[in-house]
Amino acid sequence: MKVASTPRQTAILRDPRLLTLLGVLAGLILLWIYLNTAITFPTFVRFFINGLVESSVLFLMASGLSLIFGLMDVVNFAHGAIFTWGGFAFIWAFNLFTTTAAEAKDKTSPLAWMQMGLGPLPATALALLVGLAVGALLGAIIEILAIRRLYGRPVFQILLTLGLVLVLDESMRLVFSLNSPSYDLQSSPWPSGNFRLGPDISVNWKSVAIVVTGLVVFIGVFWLLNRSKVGLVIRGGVEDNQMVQALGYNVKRYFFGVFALGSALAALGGVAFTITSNGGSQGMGQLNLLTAFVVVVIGGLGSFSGAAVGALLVGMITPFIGYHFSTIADSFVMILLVLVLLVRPQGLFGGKKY
Amino acid sequence: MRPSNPPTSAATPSGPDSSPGSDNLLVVEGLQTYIGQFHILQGLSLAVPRGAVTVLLGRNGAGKTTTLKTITGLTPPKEGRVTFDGQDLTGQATYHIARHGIGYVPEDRGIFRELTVEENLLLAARAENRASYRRHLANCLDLFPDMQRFLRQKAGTLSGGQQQMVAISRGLMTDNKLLLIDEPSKGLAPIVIKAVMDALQKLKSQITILLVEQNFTMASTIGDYFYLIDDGHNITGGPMERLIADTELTRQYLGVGFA
Amino acid sequence: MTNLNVTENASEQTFDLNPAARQRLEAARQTTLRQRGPFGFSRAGLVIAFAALVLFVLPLMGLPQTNARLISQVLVFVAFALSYDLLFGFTGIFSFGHALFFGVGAYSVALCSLNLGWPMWAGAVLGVVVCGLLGIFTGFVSLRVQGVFFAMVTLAMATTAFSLSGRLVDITKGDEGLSLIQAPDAPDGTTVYYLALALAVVAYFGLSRLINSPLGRVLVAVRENERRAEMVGYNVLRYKLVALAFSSVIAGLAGMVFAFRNGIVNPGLLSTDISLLPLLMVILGGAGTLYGAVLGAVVIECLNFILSSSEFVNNVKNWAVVGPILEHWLLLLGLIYVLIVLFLPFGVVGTWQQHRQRLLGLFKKS
Amino acid sequence: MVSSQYILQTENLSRLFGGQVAVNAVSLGVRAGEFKSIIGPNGAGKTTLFNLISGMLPPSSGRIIFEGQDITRRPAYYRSRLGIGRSFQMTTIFPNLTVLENVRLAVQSREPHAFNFWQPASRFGGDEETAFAILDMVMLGGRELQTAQTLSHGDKRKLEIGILLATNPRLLLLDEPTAGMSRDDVPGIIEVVQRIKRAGGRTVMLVEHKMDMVMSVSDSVMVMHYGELIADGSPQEIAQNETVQSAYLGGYTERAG
Repeated sequence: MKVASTPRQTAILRDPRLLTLLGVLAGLILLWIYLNTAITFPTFVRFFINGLVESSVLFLMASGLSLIFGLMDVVNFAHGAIFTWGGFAFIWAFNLFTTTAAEAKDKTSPLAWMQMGLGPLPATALALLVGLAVGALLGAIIEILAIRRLYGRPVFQILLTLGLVLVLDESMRLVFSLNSPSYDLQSSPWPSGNFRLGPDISVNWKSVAIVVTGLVVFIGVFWLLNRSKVGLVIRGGVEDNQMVQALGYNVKRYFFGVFALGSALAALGGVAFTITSNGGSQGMGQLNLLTAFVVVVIGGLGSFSGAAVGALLVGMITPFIGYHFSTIADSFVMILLVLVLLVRPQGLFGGKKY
Repeated sequence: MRPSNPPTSAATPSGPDSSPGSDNLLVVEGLQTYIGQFHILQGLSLAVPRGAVTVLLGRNGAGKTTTLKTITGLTPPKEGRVTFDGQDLTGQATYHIARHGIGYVPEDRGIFRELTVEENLLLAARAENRASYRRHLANCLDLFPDMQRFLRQKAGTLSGGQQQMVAISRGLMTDNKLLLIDEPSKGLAPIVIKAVMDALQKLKSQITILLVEQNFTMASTIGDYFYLIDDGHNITGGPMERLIADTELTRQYLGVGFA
Repeated sequence: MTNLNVTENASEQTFDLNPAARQRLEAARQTTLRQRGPFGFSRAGLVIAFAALVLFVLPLMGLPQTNARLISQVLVFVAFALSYDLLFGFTGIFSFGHALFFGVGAYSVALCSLNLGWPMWAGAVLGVVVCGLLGIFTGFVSLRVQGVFFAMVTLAMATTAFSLSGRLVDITKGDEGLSLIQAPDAPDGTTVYYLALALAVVAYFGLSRLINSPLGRVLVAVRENERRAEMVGYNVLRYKLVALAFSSVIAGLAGMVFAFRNGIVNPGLLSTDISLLPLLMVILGGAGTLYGAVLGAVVIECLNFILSSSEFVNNVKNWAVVGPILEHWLLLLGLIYVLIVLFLPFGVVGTWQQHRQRLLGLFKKS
Repeated sequence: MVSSQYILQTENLSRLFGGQVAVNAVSLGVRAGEFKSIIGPNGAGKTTLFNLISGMLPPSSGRIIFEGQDITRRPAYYRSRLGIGRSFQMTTIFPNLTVLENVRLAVQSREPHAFNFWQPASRFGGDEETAFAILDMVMLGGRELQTAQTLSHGDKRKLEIGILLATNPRLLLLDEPTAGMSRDDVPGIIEVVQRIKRAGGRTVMLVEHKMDMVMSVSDSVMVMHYGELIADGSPQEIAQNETVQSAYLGGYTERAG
């Protein structure tokens, strides 16, 4: 069977992801030259690191959204609520784990076993797991009870998940019995040391941890999507659901897994956010959700690496643009969204899946 | 691989009421299928003998594609029965049906355009081990030596003929007993159609095939048995020689002419 | 081969109505007439008119101020929900930033009177114009994208207005808000009460006229099947813009009256919560029915007002079982809402309408 | 080659999807008042051709001329107003409105009062009368007050044709009106199409696979294959055309052995 084949055309320089990365770097250098008249080099580095941390938190939130909204086309407004739940569950568990049994007020509580009086680092690690589990569980429940009936019906998804926001936000107050909507992590012995990167530049260990987490998640999910069999089924299922079933896979179960994973990532974002801002607030989820939507849309629906680049772009806006135009920094993100949707609705890497 | 037994005369599908129970791999009885409000299959029955190529013929909109989709469970029937290898598959989920050993090559090929050819095949191989994957891949490459050249290319960048090779290969990556192929000639240039036909000829010795085809030349060349369907029910069926001899029938139901 | 005897006028629309068809047409017209009550009101319209009459005489019989304030708040949100229903329920436009118009209406009055020293009515007139234009502008910008993305763009625009109103401290006094010193209010609050009543009544009857007009029917057609409406020859974008303009003007007016009622205009009027409210109300009551929107607004606002008032919360705390539930009534509301979306997508009124025939049949049998 | 006896002409009309040619340099002319059918095997490009003519898709190259006016770049609603009406393979109606309202809205689209937002629509009684007459013509008389989505599939098709007629098109594009219809519903549709033909005054283009219907109702038949126009003539000529037969029966004429 002789059929002319098209030549392989994978010239690496034509890859839009790489081009955009280069563009971002070039833009930053230009920005630095411009700002150099206004800010010193150490300030620039500080801004840059702040931007990286912001980008990482955004990316964690947006990565879940990218899987659920970008890949599976499910609009989940409750994503922000899961983000908040994750953050609050983390703080709640952290406080429990760091309490010693002796300090505990109520010794008969069924959660008494959690009061192990752990040090800050192991407590953080365990609490992180709790946060992730809570996120995944919420995602699973939402998928089974609601989303499952609504695949392919975006308007109903929005309507329904908006209602879920009410339910989740209100039930969170019930579960964590919060009188004041914020916790303070600083009162707990969190590892808050700095290390010096050079003269006048010191970096917070927390920031390093957040950025590393972001990178690990990016690599992990990228590997899962692109190199594993599960990723293969999901990518195939997104493109042609019926065909994957005809090949013998129970696509529903895979999609369920993706939804739970995406929700766990949202919770992870919430954890990261509470760590960077030393506490949580009721509104943090909704606030970040819109920005995360912007990130996903800018990056391009369905493009996971696009979400990473989008997070980097938007994350850098706050410290840099905010320095000069503090009044419109958050409006700028919205203007960016409108512009992107109008000029390039498919986003930077839109149409290119995963 | 299975020896290609010539089916016994009892297995010969002889019309709308073919008798199941003989050496038929797949028997379909009285299918009524709706898609939304569209009443597509209106009492369709057929039998696919083991080790042969059975061709479904009929005009556009006659219900050929829906027949295949009903067998795979993608459009479950409202009434009727699908029996495969002695097991009742009616109403089962698509992925269950596929695991019984039915491969499906849909119309327009249904390849995953964003995946590479290798990934397409890997996905089709399901959870089988490495050795079995290599064995099946070798078999496919034997059938389509050309495929070696574009294994790592994205399937979406392939030509129609190449995509067809991938689509058929996907059905051969597991030990399927039956391959449902929907209009492999659609949208292909005549010379490519010839190539697909040659490949299907080679395949005949390996697997039972139920083929949907509008191209009568192609159907008559590789088919052993035929079913002629119109308006979602069968008009007639039998050995292919009978249809080739009956030019009146082909003109009326496949060509252009007055009823 | 071909019949070419086509005259120039052959394509003129000439359909003769045969006698049988004419009879059916007349019968159909009679039925429609009979469904309307006295003065051409529909049954729902009669109920609304009666309610409005009661509300009109209520202050004359001495209405406590708290109740007057509650009722005027409810009426403001009735108008707001109605304006949203025109978009969502009738035209099928899924906006997620309706607070934009509500807040901009309120801010235009406040800014004009405080910063420019204009009289209230002049600010209100300007506010109407601004809201109308803003509605059309929003449409021009965001109607180029569909569905979810449209919702996102409108959300982004409302959020931008929200954050600007908080940040532009020199003009808006930021989160502190602008006080309307000369708000048109008699000591007992009746002026605002009557303003709100007038707005709600005008919105209801104005919109029900609009819905039954040729233009309104086209809007419904756009909701039902946009592509078909386009193929029939309607310029869908233009009709959507008209719907947006009407809707934003009514929403802006509601915002103004709300500002008068509260005596203060702050960024909270532009928040996502305000955008969410009319959606909740319309879904609860039933999208695409005006009285559904009214019902949803009345139920949610009354509950909100009663359940979040401090006296009530303090009283209820000690109740067994019911107490904790009522304390978290938003949770309950959310659950009810979710169940409605899942199982009664046409809202309470819509579902009632669908099943009315069957239910009435049941009653008659027994 | 602009000739006034053609109501519709296309010149080298092409449409590509990705790299594939769906419609390949089609030049056709439809005479005013003619009933012309388009047939061809699966994937021949018939629906794409309709999409190009009705404005649902922009062409990759070529021109479309309707009554002497170049409409190649005109939007769909504009073409509808010019007098090109089209039905879809998947029925598209306004599901939650009454049958009468479906047609009345289409009648109204041609009236200057369509933008009136104050007077009740029922004041413009002429719209209703026309709608009733049209519903009679498409054999839906007596169902005027039923909700459109409760109609049977066949009746929905008739309603769609009624909506089309209400926009008073001079050129009617019917895309497989009998597709997916149960056998009992087909004669009704054929009768409606026959009535339109008998009423005269309209040019009709029909895509259809039911050969007996095509052959009995058409003045002329056009055959498409691989996106190209391969034959155009009277039903008899087409039935006897060997190229057409082989196009239907197989991609190439000699049998492979």
